[in-house]
Amino acid sequence: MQNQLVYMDHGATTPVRKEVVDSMLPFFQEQYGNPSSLHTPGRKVRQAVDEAREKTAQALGADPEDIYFTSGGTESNNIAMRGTAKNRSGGGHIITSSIEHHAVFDVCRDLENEGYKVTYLPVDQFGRVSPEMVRKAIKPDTFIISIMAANNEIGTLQPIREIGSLAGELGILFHTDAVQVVGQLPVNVDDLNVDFLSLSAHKFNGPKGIGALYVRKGVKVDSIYRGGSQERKMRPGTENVPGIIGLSRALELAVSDIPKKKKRLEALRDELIGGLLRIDDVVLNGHPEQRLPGNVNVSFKHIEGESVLLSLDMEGIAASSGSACSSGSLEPSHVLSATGLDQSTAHGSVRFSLGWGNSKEDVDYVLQKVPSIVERLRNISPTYHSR
Amino acid sequence: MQNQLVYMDHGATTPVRKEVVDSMLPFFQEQYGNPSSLHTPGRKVRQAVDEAREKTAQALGADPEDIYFTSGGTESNNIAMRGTAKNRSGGGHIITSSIEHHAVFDVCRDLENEGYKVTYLPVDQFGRVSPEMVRKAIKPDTFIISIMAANNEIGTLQPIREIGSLAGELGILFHTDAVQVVGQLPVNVDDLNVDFLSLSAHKFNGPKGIGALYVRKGVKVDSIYRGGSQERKMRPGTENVPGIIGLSRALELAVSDIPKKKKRLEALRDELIGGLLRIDDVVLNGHPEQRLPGNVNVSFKHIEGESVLLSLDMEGIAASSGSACSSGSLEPSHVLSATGLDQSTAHGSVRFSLGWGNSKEDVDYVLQKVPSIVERLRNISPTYHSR
Amino acid sequence: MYNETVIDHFNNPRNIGELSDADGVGETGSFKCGDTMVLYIKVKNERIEDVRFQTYGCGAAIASSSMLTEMVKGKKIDEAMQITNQEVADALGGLPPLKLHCSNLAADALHNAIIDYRQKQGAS
Amino acid sequence: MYNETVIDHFNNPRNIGELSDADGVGETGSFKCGDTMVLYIKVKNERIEDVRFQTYGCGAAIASSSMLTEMVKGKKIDEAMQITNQEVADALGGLPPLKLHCSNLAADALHNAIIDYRQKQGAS
Ligand SMILES: Cc1ncc(COP(=O)(O)O)c(C=O)c1O
Ligand SMILES: Cc1ncc(COP(=O)(O)O)c(C=O)c1O
Repeated sequence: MQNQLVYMDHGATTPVRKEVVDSMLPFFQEQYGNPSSLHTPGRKVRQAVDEAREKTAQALGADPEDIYFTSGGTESNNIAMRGTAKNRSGGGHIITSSIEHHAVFDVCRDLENEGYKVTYLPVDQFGRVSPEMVRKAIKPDTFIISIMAANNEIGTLQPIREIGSLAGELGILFHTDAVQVVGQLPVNVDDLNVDFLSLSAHKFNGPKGIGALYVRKGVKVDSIYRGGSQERKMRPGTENVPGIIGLSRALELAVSDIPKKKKRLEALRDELIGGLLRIDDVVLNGHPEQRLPGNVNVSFKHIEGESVLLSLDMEGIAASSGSACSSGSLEPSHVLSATGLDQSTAHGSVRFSLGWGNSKEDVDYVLQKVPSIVERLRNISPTYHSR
Repeated sequence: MQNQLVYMDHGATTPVRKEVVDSMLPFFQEQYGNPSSLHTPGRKVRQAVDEAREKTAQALGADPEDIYFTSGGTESNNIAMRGTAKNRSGGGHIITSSIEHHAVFDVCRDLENEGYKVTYLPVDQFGRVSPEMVRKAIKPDTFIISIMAANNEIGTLQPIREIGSLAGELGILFHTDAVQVVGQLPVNVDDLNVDFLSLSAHKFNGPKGIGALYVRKGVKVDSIYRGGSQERKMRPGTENVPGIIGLSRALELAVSDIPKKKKRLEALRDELIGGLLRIDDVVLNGHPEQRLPGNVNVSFKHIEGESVLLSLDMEGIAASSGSACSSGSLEPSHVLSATGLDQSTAHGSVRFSLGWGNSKEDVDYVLQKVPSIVERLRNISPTYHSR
Repeated sequence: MYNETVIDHFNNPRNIGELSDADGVGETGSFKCGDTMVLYIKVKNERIEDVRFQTYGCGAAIASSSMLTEMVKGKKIDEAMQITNQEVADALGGLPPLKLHCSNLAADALHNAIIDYRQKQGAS
Repeated sequence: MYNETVIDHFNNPRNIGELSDADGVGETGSFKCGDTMVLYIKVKNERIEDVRFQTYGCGAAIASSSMLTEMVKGKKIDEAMQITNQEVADALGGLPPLKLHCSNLAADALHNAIIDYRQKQGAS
């Protein structure tokens, strides 16, 4: 055990930037009013929330009134999918991919049980959905398409713009789970032609427990629960004011950093990928180029991901195997299976997700430690020996 | 306009205590790991979340595994009501009161539209539900009773223990929206015999955007949205870690302060009520004794609540008229109407809700300012003159 | 929420009270939010020579009433009859959207007062 | 998640490798999580004289295998046959609940190795 921490799990969550914490602090003890209140302390907070909404909208090229703050990416995805479905009596058809996050995937499964039809589009070996496949899947009663902007495990970027223009052409609603992309790559809702876009602050150095859903003006979506009239009844409940302020500040900072951050992370990413692939029997998961700037996902054959993580952890390296959210599950990742990876290679997958804080030294350190970890575990493994 | 702020809107929200903010701070920039992650930084955070769950459970006399963290009181209420209903195919009967918060009331309305039957029990002039009425309303297919522990507008406390033992006797689930009570009065889930209990941190000097739902072991409730396996799938989405830590710390502090705080607030409350009732044509709303320690709700006849609030605000006094959450609405409060108050008196209701920070000087200041405000507005009012 | 003009009219409403010798009295109200306004006018040579109001209602209602009285004092009744609630809101520099519907009814009270005056004239 | 004993056995697994002259070889695996274990035993006078393992799997799987080899070395095979996966987990000071099902299969591999040994004996 040692103390140095090389955190390479930014796909799971990120540290909150100091500027973001600073922006939130006044809203705990000083500006604590309820934005729904009529009095001055309440109205001041309302104004701050309005400004945060404007900032958030601006970062996405959206109108402030099209932004709804939620408790995170999961809730945003649920509102977009279930809220849209609820508004249609008598079922209909949904198109999504086979590699969505559970917050989309599992809602679709539920909707199937409730009588909706769902097409789960396959992906190619790199995890890409093809716009052509989307087009072919469309039925007369298709009412929504939901394709994630980038996959959280393997980092593959999807052709959202192409799918968006297809959806627009045919008048079908289009949702993208952009939780992994917002703050990492430029996002413009008009450019992508999306009707819904989900994001979560803790993925771009903002606080946990706050997210947003963009809903294009005129698009009807029902809330998934009831209460007061906050967020125009789309998302009732007293607003998480410090969270909203933090989200907007984090987004503003992240977006303005994109030009330099993207280049830097891509360089670190490619160096890490290159180094890892120099080890025997290691394969890259996801797309070689169309991938998130900070995402590295490889499979170490003959060994199992968790044991690698554990060994990395003991060297002070924080990484993950598949989605952090499903790490409680024992099933092999549905994402890796969808790319056609055999089950045992899928079990050996490890994700290193780089972020703002990572340096070249971090990459070097990881590349120094990984080979001996892999060797040690392979020495214990029966499948390595029986080759 | 003046600068002094006398904040008497603690029923809407409260300032976060310094100790609570301090407890949250390490979880932004230092202990930022995702509690679902396998690595050390993640596991440390998981441990902190576990401890917070224990603290929260302890404050309610509950088992830690029966506590689910949510995004607030609204979501807790929605999970309890809709999550229970979802689990019953083929409808059934719900008993609730006519003075519930919209986060219970509006879910019941939805469920009615979906084929469930709902009885909205009347209340007496003080806003009390009678256990006898509950008993009479029970039908063979009644599966849940939901009665709030105290009303947010008029502060009336309900006979929860009596209703709980009734529900227990008959094997019917019992939910209480205790958002206004937790941290103000002692709450023990076994003593009250509740199966579900909702709370929201920002009502007891904790942060906004975090709440909890107690669910008695063995009681089946479905989640209202889908995603990862957080909170045992009851409430998926990356945990709002700083919020959870803040909630548990705020609850711990609030509960330990109850003995002295309750007495203090009751004394201030009664002094304020007494002083306000000395003005002509002022009536107390809610119950004279069975009310929240900090709740004062009066109607100033012949004048309208908002104009009083506005005038108070200009003297630096923050109060509210009805529920802050519904202040965007123009309808007279459903709570006051349910107590049988005539509409025009209902329109003149003002709530002063006292909290930890309020002093005798605050009460004196309010009592010094209110009479002239009322007089001024009555002088403009046609109904006052036409008496 | 309210701008400074609204707050000023709410805090220092002009022309409040009754006119015991009014030539016309008009009333209006919103059932929904309970607001009620009574407007008293004194007419001379078809001009509104004096005007008073009493209002039960929120800040917007009181400010609208006050602003209206300022707008009509000295105006010909024919012209006064043309004033709309929207013009009152505009003169106040705008009102919150929610308040436009129910609290901004002063022009209606005025029109009723003018009608009352006309009826009384016709009757006499 | 894992206690110190587990981590120790994961980090410094005892008795890893193959036994080229094994008297019995047992294999087991979890279809669900993909874990696989192979156990080799050398038997003398009905006692397990030597034991080796190879494991593909998570930390719990590796640690369970390692712990099991320590538990059975020198034991009579009849006694060894009685060892349960639960006893292995207990010897490790406990495993996370999720890991009890699929990663804690070393005793099964041992039983299979003993059965293999018995069969070979019967055959010879
Ligand atoms: C692609 C994707 N969608 C949705 C989510 C859910 O976001 P949150 O956990 O903030 O609710 C995540 C993160 O876990 C994600 O990576
Ligand atoms: C009685 C009651 N229930 C539920 C709520 C909703 O809580 P929150 O706004 O934190 O979701 C409130 C507060 O507004 C309340 O007073």
